[in-house]
Amino acid sequence: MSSIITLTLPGDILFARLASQTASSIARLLADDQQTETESCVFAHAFELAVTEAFTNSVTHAPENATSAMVTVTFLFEQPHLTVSISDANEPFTIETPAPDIESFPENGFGLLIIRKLMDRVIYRRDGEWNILSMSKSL
Amino acid sequence: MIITETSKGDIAILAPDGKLDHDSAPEIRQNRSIIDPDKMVVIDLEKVDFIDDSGLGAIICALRNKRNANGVTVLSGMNHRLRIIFEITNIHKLFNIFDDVAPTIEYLETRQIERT
Amino acid sequence: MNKSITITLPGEIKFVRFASQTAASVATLLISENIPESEGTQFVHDFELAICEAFTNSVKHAVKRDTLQMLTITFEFEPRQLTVCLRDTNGPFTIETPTPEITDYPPGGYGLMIIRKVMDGVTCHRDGDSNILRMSKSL
Amino acid sequence: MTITETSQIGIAILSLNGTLDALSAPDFRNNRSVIDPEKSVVIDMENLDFIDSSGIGAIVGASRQKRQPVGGIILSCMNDRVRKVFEITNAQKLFHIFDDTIAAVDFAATRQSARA
Amino acid sequence: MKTILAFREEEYAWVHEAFPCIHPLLLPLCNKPFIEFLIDFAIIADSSSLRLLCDGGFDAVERYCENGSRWGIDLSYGSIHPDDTIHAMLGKNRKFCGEERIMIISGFSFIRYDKRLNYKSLANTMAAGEWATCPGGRITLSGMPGKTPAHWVDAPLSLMPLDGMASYYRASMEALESGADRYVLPGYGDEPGCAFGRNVVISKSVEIRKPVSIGNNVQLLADTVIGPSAIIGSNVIIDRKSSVESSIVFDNTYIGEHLKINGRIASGNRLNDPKSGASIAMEDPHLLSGIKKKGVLRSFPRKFTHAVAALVMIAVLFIPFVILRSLLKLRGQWKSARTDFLSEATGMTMSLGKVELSTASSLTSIAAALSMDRYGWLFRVLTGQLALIGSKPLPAEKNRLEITRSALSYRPGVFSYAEAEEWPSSDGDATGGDAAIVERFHIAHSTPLSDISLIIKAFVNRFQEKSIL
Repeated sequence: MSSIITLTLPGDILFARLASQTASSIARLLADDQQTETESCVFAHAFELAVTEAFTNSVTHAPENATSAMVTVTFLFEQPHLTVSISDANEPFTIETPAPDIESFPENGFGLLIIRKLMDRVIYRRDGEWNILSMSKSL
Repeated sequence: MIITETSKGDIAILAPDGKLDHDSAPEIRQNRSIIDPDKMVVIDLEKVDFIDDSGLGAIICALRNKRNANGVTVLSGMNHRLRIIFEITNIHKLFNIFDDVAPTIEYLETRQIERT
Repeated sequence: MNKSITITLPGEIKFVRFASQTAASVATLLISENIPESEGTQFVHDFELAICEAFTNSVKHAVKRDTLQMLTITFEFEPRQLTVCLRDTNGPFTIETPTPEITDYPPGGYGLMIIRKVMDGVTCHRDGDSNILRMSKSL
Repeated sequence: MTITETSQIGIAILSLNGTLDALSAPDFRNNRSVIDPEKSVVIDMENLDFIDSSGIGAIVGASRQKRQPVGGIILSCMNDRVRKVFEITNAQKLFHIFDDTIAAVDFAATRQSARA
Repeated sequence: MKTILAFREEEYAWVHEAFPCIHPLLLPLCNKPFIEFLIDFAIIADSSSLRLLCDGGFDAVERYCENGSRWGIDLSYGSIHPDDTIHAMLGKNRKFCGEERIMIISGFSFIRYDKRLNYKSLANTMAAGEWATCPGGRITLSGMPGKTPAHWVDAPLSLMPLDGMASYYRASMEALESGADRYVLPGYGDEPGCAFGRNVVISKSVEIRKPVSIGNNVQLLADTVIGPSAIIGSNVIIDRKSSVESSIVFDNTYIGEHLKINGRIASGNRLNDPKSGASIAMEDPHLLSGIKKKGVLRSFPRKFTHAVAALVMIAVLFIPFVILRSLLKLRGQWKSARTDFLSEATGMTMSLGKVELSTASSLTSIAAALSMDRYGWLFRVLTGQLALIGSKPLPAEKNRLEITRSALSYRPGVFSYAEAEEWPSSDGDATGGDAAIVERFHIAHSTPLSDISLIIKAFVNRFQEKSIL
């Protein structure tokens, strides 16, 4: 049984918390019956953090005057994988950025690193003028 | 997110409570003890249940503000979730991390005696 | 800042809590400091209840078909007002259902009555083969 | 929603914890004590933080199956938020509502012995 | 000590017919809602927490009283059955009562007390049982009394049932006449027997005869006589040469010219005679007066002056309009959406471009100060669809259509009389809210010439209000 949930938000940092909360409650809702409490907590936290990072990146990299740019967060659940994809209309980017060099006390740039480590699979693709970052993890 | 600040001797102990993300990170960055390059600071993360890229950035900027390594910023009381994030990003290499505030204070007090 | 958020999700009763909690967290975004605390919480509670009733009605009245019905919830922000619309593909219905007498308490009958009570303005119109239930409340 | 059931002097006490809506209403409806028409039931709503019309419908439906309609189901410890939804639907007219579970149980017991 | 206030819906069912849109427990007695008199008495009798019980719903009462913090007490709510005895009520509220002594005030009745007397020791030491009764109302004390005091002090206490318009009228007059020394009454007055609210405008040649209580936002125009024994609510206008004596005027009521109100209760458009219970409804839902027929609104001189004034404004504001509009459009801050408004012909609507100046910036506040967002509407004055000054245009929604049918004097305008008067602009629509009162009054009275001065005043007010943004 597969279910799809899509969430379209304005690209504004105000909505980061809403996006990550939605991700966490969907992850917990869909995973509920097959997991122990701690497993479903870890599963939900992974999506909460992954969506926060991806959404914040979309917002911070949005061009200056794009006040009305929208970000779409889509959840696709096909037992046992949950895939969340974030799409925005920013410039293309790559996810192969090297992990920040810790000695230089980097103050940002951990986002993609965290996503790659927390999620089983992370795919970036360009569809027309849309970036689509798909991240999936299985129960 | 609310930060309760206490001090022991001239060591400042910051205890943020809640989520350390884009909204709350500035509160850490603009905190007086974090900015003061000579102030010894302990950040007690026990009540932090969520940290993201901007939260990590705020903590690293605390370290960056210190004049030299021994203006040490030390972390304590991290829960399991945070520990994974620190390990993923290798940030744990930059900090002295204790599982409780008390041992952290002792460690700092010994460092203080060495320095003076 | 008039912005909007859209969520599309399957019309399954399993998502009723998720939909209500999302409505509550969207409503919380409007609560700024200068709004008295009790009024703020009441505003959030009213939206949680209104969406819960609307979502439940849409799921309950769904025509039994093999393919699952998708529901769309849209939130429209104005400075001191939030409007939420629920679009479903059920048969037409009117919101002027008579208030049921308490003694013969029909299971569905009370939903719309509650929505009309907790929301300022409630309208419903047909758009093609779907209903759009529009509820708004100001602070 | 979770239901913890205890009983005192022959009266069943169901404490509801969480939300009572269309999703959780079936667990309440299929509870043994709720279904048994002879059994007086006190519903302790202290930890019930959300109810909607399906939840109220479930409770009203249950009370209608009791042989003694008004005394069959007695409610206690309703918070303001739940009370307001009862008032919107006028359902509070169908129940005796107590602010203390023990008092509700005593009331149910006296009604039951009076009837027996 | 704690207090329980218990009511049954059928006790105050009569209020629903007499004063439809007021919750009976909030019925104004003198210048305070009924429930506050009971709360005051409970506090005077040493209660710090109160519980309101009723077999119906509370909604408006709960929005008004909330958790009682306004009186520094802890107020909670509960529900009872109509046939519950006092004993049953105490059982249903065992956690609230605990072991304390409880005063139970039941029934819809007015308490005659005197705040200077010591009810506190009496309440704590009297034996359990009835303290005061009247048909349909009772004050009962339960639980163990405290130790009896050295000397016994008596404090008279009696109840008066509120079972209809007549008893309500008597109770209000009693509360007014005994005034602030017996009851806790709001409003300030330089002398006893006179209580005024905020923003009360009294024209010259107005005569006020004590005892009088006047609410907020009240205008008493030339040669009116108020009192003796007059209770005036809030948002009320008493027009020229009218007199109000031993009468009650409810909130949001407009008393027209040359009207003698004596021994009556006036609310909205209904004039009630408390003694006989008769009630006359005026034609317009808001006017207790003979308003001139609507024709006067469309008279040629008025339309002509409005058109000329509109032409002047179009010419004067043309250059700033063109510059500001194009600048704001470039920066995406000028959004215009066609919105349907109610037109003057009842039941019809017209579509106007409603301009939204979105983000607040210096440029948008200048544009708003010069009323640029209404520049497009000036042309509608030339075509006669809009007046230059009239009522605030109402967005057309389903339930609004009936309003224009009943309200004779809805004349949508570019500016509204309420803006000219700088009246507190609750965005109340034509039916409620005080702005409607001002609009009604000016539509009934203004001449083409007075319109011109009001247009300028409205424009200037809007200029000041917007430019301080």
